Amino acid sequence: MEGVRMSSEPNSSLLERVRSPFEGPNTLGNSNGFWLTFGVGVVSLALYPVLFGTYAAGERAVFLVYALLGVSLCFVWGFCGILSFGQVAFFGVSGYTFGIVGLNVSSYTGVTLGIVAGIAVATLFAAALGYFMFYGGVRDVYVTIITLVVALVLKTFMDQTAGGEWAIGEAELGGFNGMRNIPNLAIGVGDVGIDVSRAMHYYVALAALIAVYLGLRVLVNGRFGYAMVATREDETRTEMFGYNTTLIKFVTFTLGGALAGLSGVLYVTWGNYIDPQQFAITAASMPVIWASIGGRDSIAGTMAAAIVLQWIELQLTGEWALVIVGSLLVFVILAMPEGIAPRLRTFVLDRQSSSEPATAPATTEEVTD
Amino acid sequence: MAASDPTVKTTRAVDETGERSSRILQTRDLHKEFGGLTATDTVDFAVEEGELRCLIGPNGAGKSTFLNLITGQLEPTAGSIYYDGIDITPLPSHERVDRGISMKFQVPTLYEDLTARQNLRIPLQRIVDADEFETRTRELLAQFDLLAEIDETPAALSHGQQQRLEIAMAMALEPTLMLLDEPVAGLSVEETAEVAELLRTIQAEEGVAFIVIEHDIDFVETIADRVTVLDQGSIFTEGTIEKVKTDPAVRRIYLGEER
Amino acid sequence: MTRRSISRRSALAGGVASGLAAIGGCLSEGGILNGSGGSDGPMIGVLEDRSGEFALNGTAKWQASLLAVEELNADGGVLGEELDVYDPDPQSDNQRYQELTREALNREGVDALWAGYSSATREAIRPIVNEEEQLYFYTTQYEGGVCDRTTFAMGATARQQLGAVIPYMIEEYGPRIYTIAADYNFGQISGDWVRLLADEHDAEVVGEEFILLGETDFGSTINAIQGEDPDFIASMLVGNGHANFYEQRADNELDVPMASSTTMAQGYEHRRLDPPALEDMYVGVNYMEELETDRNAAFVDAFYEQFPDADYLNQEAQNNYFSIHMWAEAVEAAGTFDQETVIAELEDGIEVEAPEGDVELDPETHHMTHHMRIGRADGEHEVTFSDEQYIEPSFLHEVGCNLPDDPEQTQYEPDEFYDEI
Amino acid sequence: MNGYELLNVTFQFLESFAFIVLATVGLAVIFGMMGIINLAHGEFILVGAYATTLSAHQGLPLPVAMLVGVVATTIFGIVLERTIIRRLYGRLLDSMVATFGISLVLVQLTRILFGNSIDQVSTPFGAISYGSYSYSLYRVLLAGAAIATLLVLYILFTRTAFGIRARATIQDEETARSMGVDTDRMYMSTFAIGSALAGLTGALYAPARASPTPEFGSEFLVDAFVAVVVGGPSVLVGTPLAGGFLGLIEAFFTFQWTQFIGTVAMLVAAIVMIRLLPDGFSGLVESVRTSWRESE
Repeated sequence: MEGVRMSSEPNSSLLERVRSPFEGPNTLGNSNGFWLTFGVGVVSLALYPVLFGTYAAGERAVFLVYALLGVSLCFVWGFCGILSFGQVAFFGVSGYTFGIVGLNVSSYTGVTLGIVAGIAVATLFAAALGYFMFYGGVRDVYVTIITLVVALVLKTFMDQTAGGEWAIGEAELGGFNGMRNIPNLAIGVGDVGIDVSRAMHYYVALAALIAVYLGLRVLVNGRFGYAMVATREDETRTEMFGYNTTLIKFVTFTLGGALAGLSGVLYVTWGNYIDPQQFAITAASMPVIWASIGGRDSIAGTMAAAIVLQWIELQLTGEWALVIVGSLLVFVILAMPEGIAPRLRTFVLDRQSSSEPATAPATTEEVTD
Repeated sequence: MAASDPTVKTTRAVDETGERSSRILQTRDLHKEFGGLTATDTVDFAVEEGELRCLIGPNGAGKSTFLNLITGQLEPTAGSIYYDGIDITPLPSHERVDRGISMKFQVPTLYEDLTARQNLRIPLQRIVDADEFETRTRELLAQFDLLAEIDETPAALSHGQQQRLEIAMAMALEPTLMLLDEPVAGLSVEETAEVAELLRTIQAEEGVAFIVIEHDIDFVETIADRVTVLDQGSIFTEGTIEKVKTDPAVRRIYLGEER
Repeated sequence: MTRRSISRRSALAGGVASGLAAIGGCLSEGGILNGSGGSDGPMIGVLEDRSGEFALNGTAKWQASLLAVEELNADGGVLGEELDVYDPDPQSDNQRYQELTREALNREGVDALWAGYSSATREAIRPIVNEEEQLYFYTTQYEGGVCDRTTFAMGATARQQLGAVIPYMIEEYGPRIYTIAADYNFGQISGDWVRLLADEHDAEVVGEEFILLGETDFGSTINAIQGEDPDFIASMLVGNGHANFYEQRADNELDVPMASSTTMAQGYEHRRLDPPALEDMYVGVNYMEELETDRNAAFVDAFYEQFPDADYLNQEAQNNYFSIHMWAEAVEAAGTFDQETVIAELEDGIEVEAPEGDVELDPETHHMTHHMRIGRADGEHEVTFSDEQYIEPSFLHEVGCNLPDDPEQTQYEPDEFYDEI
Repeated sequence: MNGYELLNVTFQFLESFAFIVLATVGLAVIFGMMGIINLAHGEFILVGAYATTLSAHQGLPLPVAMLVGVVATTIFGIVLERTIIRRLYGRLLDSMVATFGISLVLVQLTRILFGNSIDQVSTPFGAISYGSYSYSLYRVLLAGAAIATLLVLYILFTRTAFGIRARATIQDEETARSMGVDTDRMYMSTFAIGSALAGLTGALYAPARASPTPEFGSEFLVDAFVAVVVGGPSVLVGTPLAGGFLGLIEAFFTFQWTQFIGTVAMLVAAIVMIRLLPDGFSGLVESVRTSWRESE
């Protein structure tokens, strides 16, 4: 593992060895301080239901779910340079699929099947769209717009699926009114299983988020991650190192779709409801905004930005709320173009080099919220 | 120098006629048109194993187009490319790279955010296991005199160092044919001499064949086994540098225009 | 209690895994830091859109609700206590509605909830309302059919509105009807009602088009109507995009009269659009600001005194207003804010003096018997009313909805009960 | 299809064409010339529509009110360019986020300042009647306005010194600067033109739409994005071709089935077009053209 690690001095070998697969030049936080902050953040999030109660946790679970959606974009955009407005498409398709399966197959079997089906359909959809685009030579901003248009087509289509003729078995798509009475998250077969709602849903979402975060860190700092970053930086050059960049983009996009699908399942089981608004331009813009603000190549930054921005939006009420949120976006883009997390890192590094080795630099303070 | 490869090939002298059976690359009737305009005109071209060939010609002669056809970045309108006896015309770029063709672009294309070590990892991880990264990286950097810069990002390297790092990255794939597009453009006299020395050494010790596009005729003279002159998309003449240099027709189309 | 939790907390720092196990032990609904949650006195939740797509309809609903609360408090409160309002702006966003509804129910502990303009919103929050068995008032005129133990539908249903206006139009103009309606549950069910009513009155629907919400181009629709040349148009279009139909109808000089359940009384198109866009528009309503009664004049005055910059006092705003007063009366009668007791009190049958007239709650269906009028806009967009009828929510009776005896949480649709559709 | 129905579908095509072209030009100028995707484009249209409507309410004749709409939007665009947009040149994605933020602010500020809607100005000119059918004359004339706008742009960018400097700046900023072009000013002017065009769209549609609300601009957004991409980077070539192509698809499918099918068909056609022509119509035209000129 010599070649993977690069920064820190060789001191505590066990800790280093545990950390090393998660670290590398492709992720921002690679110091003890970062991991300490990360640990504090995770523990704070884990304590939230204890401190604020299961009801509050049940409500806030959606922040984590959307953070996961943000991460799915961060992965394809930040690490492979594919700006997709279509993450909500995979998110929504997965949500509807879960609803259709869950409403038709009763008992725990249905829900468990629904989880698998939701993620599978989202993944296949992303694969089909990715194949269509990348093997067809569509690139850059045109990928962005195709994905946006796909989301809008889904919105237009789902909006008109009202009425009995648009029922799939027991599940009515519901058109503009949306699909309702979608079952809670659960896992099991037949009558034997575990229900996951409220605080448990919160913990499942948190566990999914952390698992995805750590998994992606391993991935982006490994062979595939280097290939992704190389593709992002210079496609032709990377091709001339023998990489099939088309395949790399296709795989990345598909994986991103799968992650968005996972968050879609967690979303519909949170509100037991989904409507075509999830495909609309505003919804489609949200992940892009979280990733831009948090730092598009910082997974933790995107997560933090998603959580904090949703929290701010919920706190702000009254007619000036949207004005403040909008101004905040403009301000952040002008003041810190690369996003908050990279800026914080630069700030921390500067302080470290100017003063003596700092203890516990707060790389992603927002996580603790 | 780390000549770790046990199957080192030796350089072969090239005779005046240039006819040999051991061709690593051969094109047949290679033709490329953009719309109505011909960029590469039915070119038959061959490079021997371990040979260092220079491609010269005035601007717009079709040199870059020709290299792009070999790497697969462009698709030919007609004709075929044989590499190591196999028709590679239908293969995409990355599969040609897998067969041993490596390319260094004219404009520097290092990965800006990555250090020299990480830059090298991108080609290296394709052919060696993770536990060999460090050893191979150090070998290569030592070979290209960049070991001290192992943790530097490209921004901290001199122009010459950047060029050497790029060649090192192309070499990391252990190619049998290297394509270099103007490897010494913008380098100082000393740096140019270093690169020339480096190419000769690689050729001598690892038996790699080269196709080098270059305008600097002194550099060409130092390194080339043979020279091919392209003009208006087709081969104008071929031969040793002495022969080409003294050809009055070449002077007319190429050297005359150069100064 | 607090002390024990703190020691738990320090134990958690040791490791996430053991921490999660520990959390299981001290999870509670309220949490440690959350305090009691909610206000001390009585509180109602008013979630109405003041921004986004439905701001046009929601703003007045919110304003009229505040007016009702103000009046109650000025009058000594409810059960002698001052009434509080929880009223963040849901911004026409259903997900935000879900979050705010949970907030209102679980954190604020509201005693009654008024929320939502569109049916989509109602259906988004109804599962939450049902789960908590929350007393909920939905005040928009709607497609009808909701039979739900804790939900009270204050608006007129499609059956009540169309039942007033369609027979009138058949009588006035003739039997050939062309239906255009928004392409979602509301529009489709309203379309079904038009066909049922046409059938009952020996009329015929000669054309029917469902139009996507937000659509703004009606050139082809107008051509299609001209091709059929109907006696009148039944229009159940919704939202500001669809208001373009009326504008384009005038541009294209299409002068077929129109019957509607959605126009004017909600989005005050007769005020916003330039005449004669709505010439010969007949709408079945239970209330409009223009209603000329003394009781209404006083209501309108009070409203604009409180909100001088308000745009329009619409039908839904009136529904919010009278239903808050009605709820307060029920609480007074019950002598408690306890929701089950208040629901029982409401189900005992209650009558309230609304600006539209005295209206009565139908205990079995939780719907209102409304004074339905036909409002007609002339070439100058002046509105006149005729043909007042007092109409019951009959459809739910026909399907057998009887909530006091048989509590359920369903929405019935007419196509399940009538063969004619 | 009888003659009247043919007229119907023709008018529907003209209306679609006008809508797509007018929704797109402002966005396309800014995107094509400056590489900025202005997500607040709809709100620029909103400014034009509000300025037109409000000044018409003040008693100004409609053409003058429209002029006010265009001028107001232009000034608004210049102010925004000087304060915010100029810091985002060369940062395509950042500019998308920033303009999205601007769009949120503008919509809500409009609501705070002018309420949930303002009263409409009625559509002039009346209707053309044929058989049992009729069509709004103003809507048909909008197609003429769209073509006239494209012609003016064509002349501006190909026949004037400004246009030549602007195109030089777009092709190679460094060289243009070395040749004495004030590129900073060039960008400002281009942005001003894009804003003026958005203002014009708002002004033209203010009387053709139901009463303006703060969401007025969002109605134009989808068509504008789709057409910019199908059209490709060159405004002069791409926009009319995209407008024609998408308008034809929309009108045909709408006529044959319903407006919903028309909308979906248009969006699907756009996706397929991008797949077939990754650089849009202007990329196609460009590659045909360059193939005659150069190769390397």
